[in-house]
Amino acid sequence: MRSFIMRWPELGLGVRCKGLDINQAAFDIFVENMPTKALQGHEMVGGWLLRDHSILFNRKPFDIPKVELSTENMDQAPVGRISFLRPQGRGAELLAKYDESVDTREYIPVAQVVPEDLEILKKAGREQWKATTRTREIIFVEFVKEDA
Amino acid sequence: MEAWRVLKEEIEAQIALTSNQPDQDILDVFKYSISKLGAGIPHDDQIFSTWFYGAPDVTYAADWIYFLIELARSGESYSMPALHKMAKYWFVHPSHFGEYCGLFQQYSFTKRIDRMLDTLDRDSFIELLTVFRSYIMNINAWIYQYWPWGVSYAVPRKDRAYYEKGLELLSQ
Amino acid sequence: MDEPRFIIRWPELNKQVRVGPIDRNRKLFDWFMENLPARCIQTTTVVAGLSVNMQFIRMNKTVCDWIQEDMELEYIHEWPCGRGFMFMTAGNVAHLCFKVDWVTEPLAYPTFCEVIEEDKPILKEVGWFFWERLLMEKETYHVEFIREEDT
Amino acid sequence: MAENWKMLQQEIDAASERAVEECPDDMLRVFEYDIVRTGAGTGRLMMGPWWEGATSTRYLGSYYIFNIVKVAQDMNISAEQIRQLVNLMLPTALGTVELCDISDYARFTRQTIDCINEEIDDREDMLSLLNSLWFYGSAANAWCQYRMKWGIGLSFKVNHRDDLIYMGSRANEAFERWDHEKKEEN
Repeated sequence: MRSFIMRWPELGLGVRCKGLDINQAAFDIFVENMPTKALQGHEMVGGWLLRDHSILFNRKPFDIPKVELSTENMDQAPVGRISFLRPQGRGAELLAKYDESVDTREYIPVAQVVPEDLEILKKAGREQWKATTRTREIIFVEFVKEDA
Repeated sequence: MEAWRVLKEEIEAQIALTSNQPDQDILDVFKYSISKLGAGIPHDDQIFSTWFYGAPDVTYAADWIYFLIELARSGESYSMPALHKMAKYWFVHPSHFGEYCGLFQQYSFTKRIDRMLDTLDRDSFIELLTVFRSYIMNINAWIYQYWPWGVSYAVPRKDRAYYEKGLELLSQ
Repeated sequence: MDEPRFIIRWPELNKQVRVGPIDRNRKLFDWFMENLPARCIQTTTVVAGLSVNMQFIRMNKTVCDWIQEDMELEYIHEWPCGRGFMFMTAGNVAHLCFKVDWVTEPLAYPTFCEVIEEDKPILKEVGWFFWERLLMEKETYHVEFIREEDT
Repeated sequence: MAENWKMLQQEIDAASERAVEECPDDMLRVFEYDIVRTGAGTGRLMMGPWWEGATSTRYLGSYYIFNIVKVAQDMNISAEQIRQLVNLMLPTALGTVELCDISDYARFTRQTIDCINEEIDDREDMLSLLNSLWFYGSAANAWCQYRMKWGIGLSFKVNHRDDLIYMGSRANEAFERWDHEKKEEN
């Protein structure tokens, strides 16, 4: 199963993310667009989720019809889940659940942080929360393929 | 080169810029509280209401364009004249307010898209709006970066115990 | 024969103003009159410059059959205080605003009526009163629309 | 089977009449008393439910339903197209309205979508129900706007030319930001 690395150079942190048995075509398109980078943000209503408001598909556009993508409510997803929101053409939003969430909205799961990196993910989440709500420090997230 | 392709390239350049840093409009309005056309000034000279109402025209413009692309891709159920008109209703008309709030770059792109809408066939409509959506999503990311979330550390969510204690304190 | 007018009344303040048609969009004025009396809550704008804002007025008798963009439009920052315009109006729901004081928003809207000169000071007084209440007290204030002939 | 959608419409219209008179509980709860029964508001910060709750309420009504009613009138779109627009556009904003505990408006919207999908085929009936929901949505939007804590804004003053000129002139006196933020931010 292919995987990628999600990392935050400003924080010196990174986690490994593996594909799922669903939405594999979406995972493949995301990996095909790597390396890619985005401004890291945070979810402000639904709970402890890292949120990238703008992920770009600069190499291969996202062309999977909405009806062919399975969805799940974020409050039902396991910690470590990586999900898309409204993927289409050149962009999507991306969320990473790093702790509890009450978010009953629908997202498109595409990857899962490996269990051994969940604590690192939570640390990144807490750092971003402080940046978003207090320090306004600018933190970027990078996604790079991880060759087997 | 066709006009829409020239515009698309200019939008691509702004996508590249805003993938790494906030653009001028974001810094002016959301970081440094500058009201360039007077938004908010008659209302006690404050910028908060401009943020509160100006920013969502960015956030939701990305959604409206997502919908318009989905409709354009859903075969012939919507003719091009119908899609052109819906584009005006859904994202062009609401965008005037965005310019007034200080998001000049986005609105200058919107006006140019509006002027060439009638010349766009299905593919160029989808391609141009797809790139424009990515630009708007970048701008939206920076708005969320500079939004004054912290102010509600002073106004957290409250529960029953909070109000019960309040009643107790009130009745002493 | 005098032009028909409607009254805007703020019952909780016991204040009212008289409103007549202007030289444009008479169709909107007649449609609005046709659907009176009506009632709504009173709020204000918060960005553009002060207007009193009546955001959901039920037009019970006849449906809106016009499109805002097709109407004659004016730039709000240029037209006189006391002039009224329709904003997001469709179906049986009217959204009405009246410019109260200095506005910086350079957008165009379909104007269709105006408070008579004599009553404009009342509009200014109540307009700023509602802005103050919006900042903290937030009591509920209603606004009523009645045809002058029915009073 | 009594048509559910007519009972739903009556319920929405009754709620609308009450909203003409006084502030619905949904808006009092979220915007006055800082209560969000869904637990939404990350880290208990109310700014998310306030801003995204008020915004999704406004856009659900004032851009989606309003524009659907408008294009139905202006472009004479079919019942099937109305159904397509409703299913494509409403759920997105509805999810946030619901999560922010603006519960009546969320329920009315969800039930309207269900009726349009499962019960109503007549175009005029669809528009009649959407009209009622649009009226209630306009009321909800007005109350969100009225109840939002605008007083906060009084502490966020606009920076005018003289402010910026002064600040620029004093830049060298300012304590430097933490080192790791020195990078390319212009």
